[in-house]
Amino acid sequence: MIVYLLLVLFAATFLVLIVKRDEIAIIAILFSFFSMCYMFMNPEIMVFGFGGWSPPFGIVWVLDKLNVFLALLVTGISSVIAVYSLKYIKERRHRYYTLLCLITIGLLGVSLTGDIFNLYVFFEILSVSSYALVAFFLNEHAIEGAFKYLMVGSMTSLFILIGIAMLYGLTGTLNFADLASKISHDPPYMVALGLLVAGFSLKATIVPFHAWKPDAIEGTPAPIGAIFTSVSTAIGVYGILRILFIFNLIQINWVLILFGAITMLLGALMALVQVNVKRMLAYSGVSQIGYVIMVIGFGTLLGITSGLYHILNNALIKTLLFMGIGIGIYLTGKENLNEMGMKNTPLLICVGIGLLSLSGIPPLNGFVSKWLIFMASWEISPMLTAIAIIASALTLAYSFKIFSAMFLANRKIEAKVPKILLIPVIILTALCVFIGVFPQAGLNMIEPAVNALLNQNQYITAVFGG
Amino acid sequence: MDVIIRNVTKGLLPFIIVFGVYILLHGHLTPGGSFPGGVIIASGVALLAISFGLRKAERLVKEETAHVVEGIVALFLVLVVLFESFARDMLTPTGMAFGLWSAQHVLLLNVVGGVMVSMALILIVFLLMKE
Amino acid sequence: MIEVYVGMVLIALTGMYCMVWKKNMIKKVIGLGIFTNSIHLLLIAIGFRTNGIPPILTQVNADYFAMQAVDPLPQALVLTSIVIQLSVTALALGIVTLAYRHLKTLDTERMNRLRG
Amino acid sequence: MFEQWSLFALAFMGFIFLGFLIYMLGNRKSRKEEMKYETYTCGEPFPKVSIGVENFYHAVKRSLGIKDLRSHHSGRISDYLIWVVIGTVIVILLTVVWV
Repeated sequence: MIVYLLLVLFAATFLVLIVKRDEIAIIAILFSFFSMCYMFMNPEIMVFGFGGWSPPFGIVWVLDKLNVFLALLVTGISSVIAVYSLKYIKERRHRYYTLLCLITIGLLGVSLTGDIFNLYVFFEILSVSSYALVAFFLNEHAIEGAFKYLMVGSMTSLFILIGIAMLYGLTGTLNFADLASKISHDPPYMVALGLLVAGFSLKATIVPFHAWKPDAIEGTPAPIGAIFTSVSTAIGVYGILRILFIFNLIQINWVLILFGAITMLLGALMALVQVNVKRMLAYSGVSQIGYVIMVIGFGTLLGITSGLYHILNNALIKTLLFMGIGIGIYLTGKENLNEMGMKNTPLLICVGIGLLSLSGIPPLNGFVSKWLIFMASWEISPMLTAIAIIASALTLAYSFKIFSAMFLANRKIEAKVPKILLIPVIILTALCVFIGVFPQAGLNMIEPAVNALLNQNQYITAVFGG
Repeated sequence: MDVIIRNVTKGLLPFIIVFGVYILLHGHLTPGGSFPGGVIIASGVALLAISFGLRKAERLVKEETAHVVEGIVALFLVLVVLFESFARDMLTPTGMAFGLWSAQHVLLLNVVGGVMVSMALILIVFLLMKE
Repeated sequence: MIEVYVGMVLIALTGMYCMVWKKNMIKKVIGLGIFTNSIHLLLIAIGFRTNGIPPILTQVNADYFAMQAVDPLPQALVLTSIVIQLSVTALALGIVTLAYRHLKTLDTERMNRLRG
Repeated sequence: MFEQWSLFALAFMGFIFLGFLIYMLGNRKSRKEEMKYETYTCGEPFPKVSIGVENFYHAVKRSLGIKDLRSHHSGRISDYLIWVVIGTVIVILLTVVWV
């Protein structure tokens, strides 16, 4: 079943290059999104063994609630971006869509797999296509960002590989469920855990590993920046969560809380002083992931719920903002905030809502997850709540900077926005407002995922029983 | 390149390619398979390109051909997997030790994947040598 | 057996040193290759068994085979990892050539337009 | 957790919309009068001013902490790789010690 989904994406990857029609890639990505919607409706944990091998020996893909939630998010964001890019990318579009299909395969594979080496393979597919997409424009900035990302990224991928090799040497298995039942908490296992967490935290951009992100995003097309700040970070956080889940260590973890708090503040402070739009949003993404990492470190029910909710909201908001600002870049051709003044009412409303939501103003989705985060951190320590509120205030400050530079500037360009660029932005804005007004709808999506994450035995029995 | 390498290449090139094809075809029986076989074939072409220059190598495989063949062969890979999942028993039988015509679809997968790998590597070599 | 692990750590440290401290782009890519190969060595060493036989089931009986054959899974993992390594290296070299075209140098110290 | 929330949010948005409406209605009349007045300085019409992005959070930018942070993001790959290596070592040490 799931094999055909992969085959469709894989075939689309090469058909785009041969037939030179971009619509194929869009249809394939949309197809993966709708099939994930269908999978999401299914209440049980589904296990697919590749090649007819039973779980501990063959590669399995496990569709538990957390995996499917993430896959839904990933394919949804990818399909929105695929539609948007049809107009945004002007040259060499076939190669762009090939790489976009590959990145979707990588994201989907990482989020659905139940085998740790398979996870590494898909992670590398994701990484390699990301490096190529960073270099897409082939100008000086793009090449520089791509080289930095490639060096840092491949180094941490190798850390992940060392961790996997150590785990295999210690336990003799690669399957998540089998690993979970064989793992103990001795120092060698903990070294492997540290290596794996460090490797995934590069994609999630936790502070000492964050430096590649603004540099890479400054040279990319804006929709790819959206993928990096929203979905790719979600994959990184998922990796950390899944590794902690395997080690049965979803409990209070001061390492993550410490790194999360530092990430939150540093990202917001660095975003405050940027002049380039994409760079500012990249640092903003770093800051938002800090919240998620901090609340995941609490290990409580409320903490994990708010963390996953913030991943969802951050993905929606960041994609909306990157796309809205991408329209600005498309119209003006400039990325410096000074030169981006424009006059366009629908764009103003959408980007304005996105910025308000980013900084957590009440009737929007950013507030909902931030409120949950404040409540979760209040249970642990009021100090952490204070840090989160300070970071939130800084977020409001840099959001205002973007808004003022784009829409309140003196020099204004009056330009018509192409419809195909505006429609995805409007859809995402509507989603943001909807989740803000009916937060229970988002919570209903996340609660099964949190339950799946906190219930390790259920996962193990589902994999070996099915 | 100097005379020794040229002459050695002239002599060895057919054998290198035949050895690659052998590794491809026996992937399900002995160590090896699509990737090593493809790499050996591509390394033969790369040797040709290094010793005689790019133009001579392009007489064997053109860049555009490699591009198109790689894409089409990738689609074949999809077809093989589809065929495998629908009609597994129609293919060759399993479990004959050292019998070439065995192991179901693995032979097909190896050949298709090997052609894909070799084309991709030839492309990489050509593109990097053009710089 | 312990020598292999010590050697692996030394090679990995060499690769990391080469990636971190060398200022030439090509040398950084070479360092990446060294680092990767050290991990391949680790993987192979995990599957190693003294006096082992190749993991191909032929005429020998199954008990002897299970006792003596080396673990084939790490070898498959190494092969997969080599493929990934190849694509990463090819992409890195492509990016290095483009960077040389823009910057007219391979020095990474000159590659700091994006900062702050 | 959010039983009353939707009602509140809708009311909130309604109030914002109402305020916007009142603002628009009130603004409609005064807009004509506003056209007549222009700001004059030294006998010349004063142009509309807006703040450039560089000067937006000027004081923050000059403060020592931010300056230090920005100078550490030097854009050199070697620095980033050193951060990654040191960060990994710290993460491993902390996991072994604390967990």
